[in-house]
Amino acid sequence: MKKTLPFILTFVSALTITVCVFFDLAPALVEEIDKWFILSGAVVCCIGLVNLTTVHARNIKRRGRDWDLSYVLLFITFAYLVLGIVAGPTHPLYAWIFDSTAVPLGATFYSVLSFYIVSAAYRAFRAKTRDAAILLVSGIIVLLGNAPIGEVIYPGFGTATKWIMDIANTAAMRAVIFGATIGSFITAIRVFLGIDRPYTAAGE
Amino acid sequence: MSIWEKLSSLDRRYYYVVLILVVALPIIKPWGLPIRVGSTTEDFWKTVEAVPEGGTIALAIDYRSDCIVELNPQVVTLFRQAFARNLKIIMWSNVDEGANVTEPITRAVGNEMGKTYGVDWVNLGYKPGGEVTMKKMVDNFWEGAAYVDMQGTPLQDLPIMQGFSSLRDADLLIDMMAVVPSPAQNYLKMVSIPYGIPMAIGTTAIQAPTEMPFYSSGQYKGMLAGLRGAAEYEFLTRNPGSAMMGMDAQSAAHILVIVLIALGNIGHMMDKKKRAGAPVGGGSK
Amino acid sequence: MSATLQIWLSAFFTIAIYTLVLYKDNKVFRFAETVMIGITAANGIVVTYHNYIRPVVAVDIVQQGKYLQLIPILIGLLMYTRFVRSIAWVSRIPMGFWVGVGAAYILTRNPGVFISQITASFLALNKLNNVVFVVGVISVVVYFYFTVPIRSAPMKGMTTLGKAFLLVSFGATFASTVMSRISLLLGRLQFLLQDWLRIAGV
Amino acid sequence: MFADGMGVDFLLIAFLMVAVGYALERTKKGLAKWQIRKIPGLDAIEEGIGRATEMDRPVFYLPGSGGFSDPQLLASMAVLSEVAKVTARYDTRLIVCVPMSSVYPVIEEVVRQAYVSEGKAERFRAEDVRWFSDHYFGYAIAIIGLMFKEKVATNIMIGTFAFDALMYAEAANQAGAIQVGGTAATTQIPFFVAACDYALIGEEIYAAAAYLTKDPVRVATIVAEDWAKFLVTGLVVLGVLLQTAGKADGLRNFLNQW
Repeated sequence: MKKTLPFILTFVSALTITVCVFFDLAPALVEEIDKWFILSGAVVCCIGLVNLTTVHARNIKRRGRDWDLSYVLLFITFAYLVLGIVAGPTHPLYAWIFDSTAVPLGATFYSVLSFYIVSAAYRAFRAKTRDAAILLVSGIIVLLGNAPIGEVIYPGFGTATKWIMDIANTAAMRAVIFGATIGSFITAIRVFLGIDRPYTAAGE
Repeated sequence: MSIWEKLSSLDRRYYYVVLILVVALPIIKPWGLPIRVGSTTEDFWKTVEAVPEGGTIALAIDYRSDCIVELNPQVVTLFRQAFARNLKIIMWSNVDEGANVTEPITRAVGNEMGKTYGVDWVNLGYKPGGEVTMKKMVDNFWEGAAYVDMQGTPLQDLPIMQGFSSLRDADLLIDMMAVVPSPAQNYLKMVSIPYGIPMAIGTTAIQAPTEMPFYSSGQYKGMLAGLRGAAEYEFLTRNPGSAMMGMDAQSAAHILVIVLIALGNIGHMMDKKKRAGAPVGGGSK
Repeated sequence: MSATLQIWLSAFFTIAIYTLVLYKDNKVFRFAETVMIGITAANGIVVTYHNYIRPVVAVDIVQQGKYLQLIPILIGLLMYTRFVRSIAWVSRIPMGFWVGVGAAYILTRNPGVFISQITASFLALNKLNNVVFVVGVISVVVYFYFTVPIRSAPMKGMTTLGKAFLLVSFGATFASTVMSRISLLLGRLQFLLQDWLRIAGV
Repeated sequence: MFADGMGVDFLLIAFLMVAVGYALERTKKGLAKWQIRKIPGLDAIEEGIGRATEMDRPVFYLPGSGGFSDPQLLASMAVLSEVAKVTARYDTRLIVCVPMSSVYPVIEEVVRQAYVSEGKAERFRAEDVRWFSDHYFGYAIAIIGLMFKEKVATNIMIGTFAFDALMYAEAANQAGAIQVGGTAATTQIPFFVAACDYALIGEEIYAAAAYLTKDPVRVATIVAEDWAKFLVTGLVVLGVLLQTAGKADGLRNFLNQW
């Protein structure tokens, strides 16, 4: 029951859609399954919140690292949630808070990586192997070709970059896409046939 | 200790300060280097130009606040190009933050160009469900969009939505995206290939190489790649903005990275030469 | 006033994140991170509720009386059983359904993309670039053959070539990633210098 | 019979289903002698552990940030199991840094089992399987700190990596470690190639897991995937030849439209 019921659902939904789409049968049935998929997925939107709340409530109770910030987190999350549910996502105050916090924070967060790139450029990106050497040469050409200054120094950088992007990169990436797509087919088949049951990790 | 080793053991913050200076100086005082427009951007521009006057662009916003620097100028310039030609834009987001981050910037362009929300453009907000929702938007757009725009206005009250019942009614589908797995490839798979809807994309520099095969095969009619793509697009539409102004700083930072890679490798080779005579083993790199 | 406050708040959060690298891991950074996690977690629910769940319930179920739509809502709600250990297995039911639908669309819709990429590679060998391109595609595919031993000369040649194409391509990705990260920093410095400190031309 | 243009799509999937079924049947019964070729980076792992033993410094293993539904994590766990067996044999200290708390207990069990199977259960140190924080930068920075503190000699990273790939690779390099990195995340492979001594590229990590475990499902998957790759190669070669002769339209239309 615990393992079979979910698999039956997997098998039935996969089989129905696969057969209907391939043989153009019962489009209304497929559309209904689509709707169920979207709607059932949408109501899961609070799962992250439940998770976050349990983790941080536990942290507060145990006086773990940054437990004071756990209080802050729970307060901000629930206060903003209530505001949003009551007023809606386009309410001026709601939007103002979003634009003053989430936007600058999100935009800044990964820009930190540019610092790591600069120190790694000197200390880690070494042509220790022939492979690394090829990669770095190609990388430097593209770096020059993609910045306006590269073409000011030597117009050939633009042409070389275009060649690398359009020919070498596209050829290699297309082959990588072939491999990845084949991988996705085989994984889907394994799920379909019940060889893989990715959901069994839940609730073990 | 050689100069190379000294450089290598420097506190990493010295590198960081240099980076900040190198990027900040051209922002304060730009050099005004010329920008050459690449074919991916030109094709994007041409594809939008080819939409008949009064036509509709369906625009999926699939990025979060972490990529606004690269994607926002692309969206803003698209709005300018489309509005200048009286095209309509119906946009929504398959990523939860997408609608939030584009709402203020698109409204600013709309107001500035004297366009009316609900008539010339609409923001339908976040529509969950990923690729299945994409398919739903072909089968029944209103159902896929849950019958309302971002503010909760029913679609029947929005003039722009009248007669738009499927993505097939759009003249062009554009995906502005910066998440993994690629929503653009999902639009290709669920919408563009099966129903023959023409499609173009805007993305970050990071994702451009992986999307290239689909541009090369003609399945993406055009592609904006990163801040450089945005700058080229601003240049083509004669709307200089943050992307064009950033290009000099981008150049400066690239030169810095290249110089550091070169120095690092020279130092590495020098050290190796010096050690070539010494007994093998034990030496750390 | 509110615009000015917004700029100052944004500047504060931007600098707070940079203290991580310019100073070290610290409480101000972690506070900023906390704010981001809280706001984005709440926003995810708010937009899903207002832009999807509420209107679908209002139109489909209340207005049009499609009560069958209550079933998917219930199926989705079963996911929350994972927080109760004794009935956590129930959460596999919705997962089983989603996995099935996902697999079905991979099997039915990915072949279209796959085949169109194959036919896009049918290039006439009448231009040098076409020859290079075709050799590139094939040699990289061959590089990822795992059941063919690399003993014969043609296999050795193809895999070496395939690896070289991959490396050149990764060079492009490397550069693109560097570009993207630099652009992000650039965007934040533009904000700090132009909008906040106003020391750069706008 | 078929929906518009779905005939070839159906045949492709039918071919793959048969291929998977057949390959699995043969491997399970032990009938087939399919050899998965050795992945070069794997030799480097053993070499690296040997070096750590000589230097009396620890080996780091990072399984990436994937969850249980991530095939890269599953492949990484297979490699980790082998790595742990070798460190158990050599009595070398192995430090495993797990980014996600949900994955932590399973990873710990993988390492423990490996030590038990080598008859070295008493050498297993539970405190060396570490978890720091579920926050992105939080765990990345903690791991970097630990690499310097423990003077990592060999750093092995296999699995899903994002922005953090670069941070570990730089730190371990700075600490003087030999590094082996492997991931299927296309945007991060370049950083592993540029900063590591050996890199496993893309699908090589799955092949490595199949090679190490000899698990029938894994092996059969690799075999069936290879057959599909043969098919792709054949079609591309055929199409290119026809196109060069100016006669590819028939094949192209058949594949795209039938």
